[in-house]
Amino acid sequence: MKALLWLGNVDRRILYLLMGFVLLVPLVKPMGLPISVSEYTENVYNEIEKLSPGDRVFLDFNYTPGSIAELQAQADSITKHLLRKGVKVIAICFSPEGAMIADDTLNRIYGGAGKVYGEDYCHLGYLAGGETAQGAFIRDPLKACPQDFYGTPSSSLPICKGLSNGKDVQALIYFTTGYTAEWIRQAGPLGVPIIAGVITVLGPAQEAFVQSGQLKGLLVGMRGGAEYEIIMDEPGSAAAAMDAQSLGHLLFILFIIFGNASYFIQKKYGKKPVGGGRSHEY
Amino acid sequence: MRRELPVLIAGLSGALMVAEYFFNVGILKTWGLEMQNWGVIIAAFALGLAAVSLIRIHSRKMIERRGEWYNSVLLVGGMLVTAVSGIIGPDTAMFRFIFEDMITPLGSAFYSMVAYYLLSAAYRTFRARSFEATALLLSGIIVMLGSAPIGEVIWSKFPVLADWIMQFPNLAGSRGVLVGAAVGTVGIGVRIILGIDRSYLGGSE
Amino acid sequence: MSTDVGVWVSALLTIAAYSFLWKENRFFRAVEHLFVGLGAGYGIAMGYSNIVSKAWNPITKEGKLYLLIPVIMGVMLFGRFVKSLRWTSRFPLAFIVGTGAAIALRGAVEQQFVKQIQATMMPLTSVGNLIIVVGTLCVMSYFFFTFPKNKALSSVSTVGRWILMVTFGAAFGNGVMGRISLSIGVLQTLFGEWIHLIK
Amino acid sequence: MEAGRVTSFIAFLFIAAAVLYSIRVAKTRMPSIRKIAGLDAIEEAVGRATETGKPLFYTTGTADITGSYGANIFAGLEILGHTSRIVARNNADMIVGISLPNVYPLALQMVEQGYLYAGKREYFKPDSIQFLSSTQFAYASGCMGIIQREQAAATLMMGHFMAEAILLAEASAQVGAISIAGMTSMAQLPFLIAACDYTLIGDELLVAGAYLAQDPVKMGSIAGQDWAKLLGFILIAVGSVMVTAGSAWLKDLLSL
Repeated sequence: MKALLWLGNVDRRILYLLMGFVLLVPLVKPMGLPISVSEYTENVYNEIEKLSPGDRVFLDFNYTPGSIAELQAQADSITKHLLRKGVKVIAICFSPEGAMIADDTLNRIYGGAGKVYGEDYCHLGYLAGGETAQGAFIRDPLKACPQDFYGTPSSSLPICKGLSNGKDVQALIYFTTGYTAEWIRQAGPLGVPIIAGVITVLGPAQEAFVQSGQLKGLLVGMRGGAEYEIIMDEPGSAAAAMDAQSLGHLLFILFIIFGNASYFIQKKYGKKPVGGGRSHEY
Repeated sequence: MRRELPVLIAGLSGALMVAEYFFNVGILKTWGLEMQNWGVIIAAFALGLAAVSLIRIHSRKMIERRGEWYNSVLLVGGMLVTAVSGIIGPDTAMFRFIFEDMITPLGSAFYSMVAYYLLSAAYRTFRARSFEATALLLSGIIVMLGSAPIGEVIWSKFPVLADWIMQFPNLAGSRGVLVGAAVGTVGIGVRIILGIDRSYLGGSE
Repeated sequence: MSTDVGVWVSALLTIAAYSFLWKENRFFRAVEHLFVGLGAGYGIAMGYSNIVSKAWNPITKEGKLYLLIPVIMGVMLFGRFVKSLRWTSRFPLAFIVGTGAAIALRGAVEQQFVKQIQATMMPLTSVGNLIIVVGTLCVMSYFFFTFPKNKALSSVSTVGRWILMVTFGAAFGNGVMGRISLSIGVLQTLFGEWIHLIK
Repeated sequence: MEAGRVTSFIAFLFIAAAVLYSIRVAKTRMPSIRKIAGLDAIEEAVGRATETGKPLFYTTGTADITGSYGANIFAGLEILGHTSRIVARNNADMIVGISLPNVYPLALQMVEQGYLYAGKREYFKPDSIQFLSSTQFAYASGCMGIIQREQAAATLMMGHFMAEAILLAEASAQVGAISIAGMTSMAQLPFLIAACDYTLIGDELLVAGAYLAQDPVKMGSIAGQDWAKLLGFILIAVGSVMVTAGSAWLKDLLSL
């Protein structure tokens, strides 16, 4: 009983240490819990399977280095999948930091596989202006981005030939920490198939667009990345992190239970409970 | 004129963007697209605003040797080195080093700290004290167990249950908010274009 | 232990940032200032390349002189730093606010209002559809603010509030996973690349 | 007319007309609003600050007035004006933390006016409004420092917040402060609902601001938007019933 009350009032620093420890152990010594692939991830996979060699897609890297852990596995796996399919990739960014991340991802995966820059893939760099810029880009990509990331005129790149608006590509795929409806508002009217990879917090709010068909596919957070690694049969960092995710979640749930147990005991014995919003009784 | 002209600019540019969207008129389309490109150019200039205000604040601190002035040196120095190496070209070794070994780890570290605070916040405050709080708590825990692989090991139906919450009640909730937000966006837009609401333009006075 | 300078730099910066979890301290403040500076510098570099490709080159090489208008407006933004010129920054601001509001508005009507309403018109033949349709209506009614109070509206909007709570719960659960992902990423870098503990 | 945008255009006209008409009506007769729980809690929070002799901490978050969250910041400032009036009336203390240069002068003006209305102009201290930093985590650590050093009796967060939201809420829980939050971001609201005592959800924030400021333009707009939402409500209800009965006529009509 006393122990339970104590468990309701653990110092936050002990919690922090516990969490660091709980996350680290399975990273060092993996448990290998099975990861099932959700229907959503399969839908994205099937959507990309529909593309044919020579098709073009836009890849938008709208995230900062702070969210690499959430989105890089998604971006890597999808890029690898596009490479396998022989699809041509045109990268674009609407967050400044995304430009360097896109550069690294494409050079590593497309460049690493011996694909030719300008022919099989290109990087149009960062475009300032948020949603206004997205709208300008999808309506006339080459006018919006007269030069690529390295300063070459984009109209001179063979991959951009005949690219007059968003309808000339077969899909728009974006990875984001911040968009909620921006691409749907700007690219939706053109009818380009849109696939989104979002950080986990944004997942629930996207359901409305999946059900309505405005999004053709949705990947959510690190788990989405891990599932895509599994479906591609190339387990990577995200799949390796899933054990740590499991233990981390258990820690959260355990301490929520501790907190509630001590809350109800205190309430039963007429003490003023510790913690809990809206419990400030006078 | 200093007050009226900005209202007129906001109104005209906004009205043009709305008109070109709904009506299939060539000249409107051409101008609409041009306006969007102008927006990008102006936004690129705006990226320098933060830098100028930072330099103003921190050069004063450095000159007066006020407070932790050495931090200001770090800030302004870091800014100049990054800007110059980036302007020379995104391929320079210096720029790559700054991005990969400084900006990336610092960004990740700052954002990831939120996880620790979230744990202590959940622990302190996530209590089943009312019907509503219990609904939030239960749906939260089910979704947690549904998305971490361990949940599936504990009970194979957790992912199914979590998916159900996401695809039905959560969808209804998100959609209700989304439609309301759309109406709000139109409301603000109409107020700005017609010049009824000028508070947005008064910020720099 | 790694022998790479870059890895050491990033590890030490990470530790300095994390020290905040224990207590606010001078190392934290130092890296925080550094981060602000690097971010702003990065922004300048990217903005510069945008200006060169979208304004400077077209004006000087293609003679598109009308692009001087947005350039001048861009420069006027900086008027806010000079007291007597402060009014000039209102013009470009007005342009940004006007176009931005309109671009969001027109997309919102079609994609967020009409399309979402259309997608909610579902046959009420399954429990799931019933929850979506009735649930959406209840949540919408929670955000009616000015209609006269009556029993029906208030009970419907109470149900709407419950549904919102389930929605927020789902986002909370998801949020936990997202935030844990970020800290796993940091641990992978620290203990994988710096101290070779993770294989 | 662009193909496929006829319905959207009609919807746009309807919403615009409803908003404009309601603004006109509001100029002569202000619409009344439904009860918003968090609003009454402000009195409670100030009461706590008065009883304990510790300050109330107020902040509007990390968005600028010119961006897409501008409306939220204005609402936060309007509620700040109202709060400072109650604070002045009760002789309580208040500290305001600001993250953006554009917001700072507005906050100063709001609080001064609040003291003026309460007839306590001489008690107004400009130093109690502090500019912290326009960078997210520098601002957050600044706020957390104030909350903990001053042992705030109550924390009010009204405006727009990102990842720092949970940091502030947690800091105020640690010192046992009453916390009231208001914002529209769906991604951060869940954490605030869990961690704060009262939360204004979504548009409630905007409505509260307009109501407290008695601004006819904003109040009228809110009333007009209600009519637009009602249109959506009716369309969904009728459309679903028709689809159930086997007629997709209305649903298809929206594709025009």
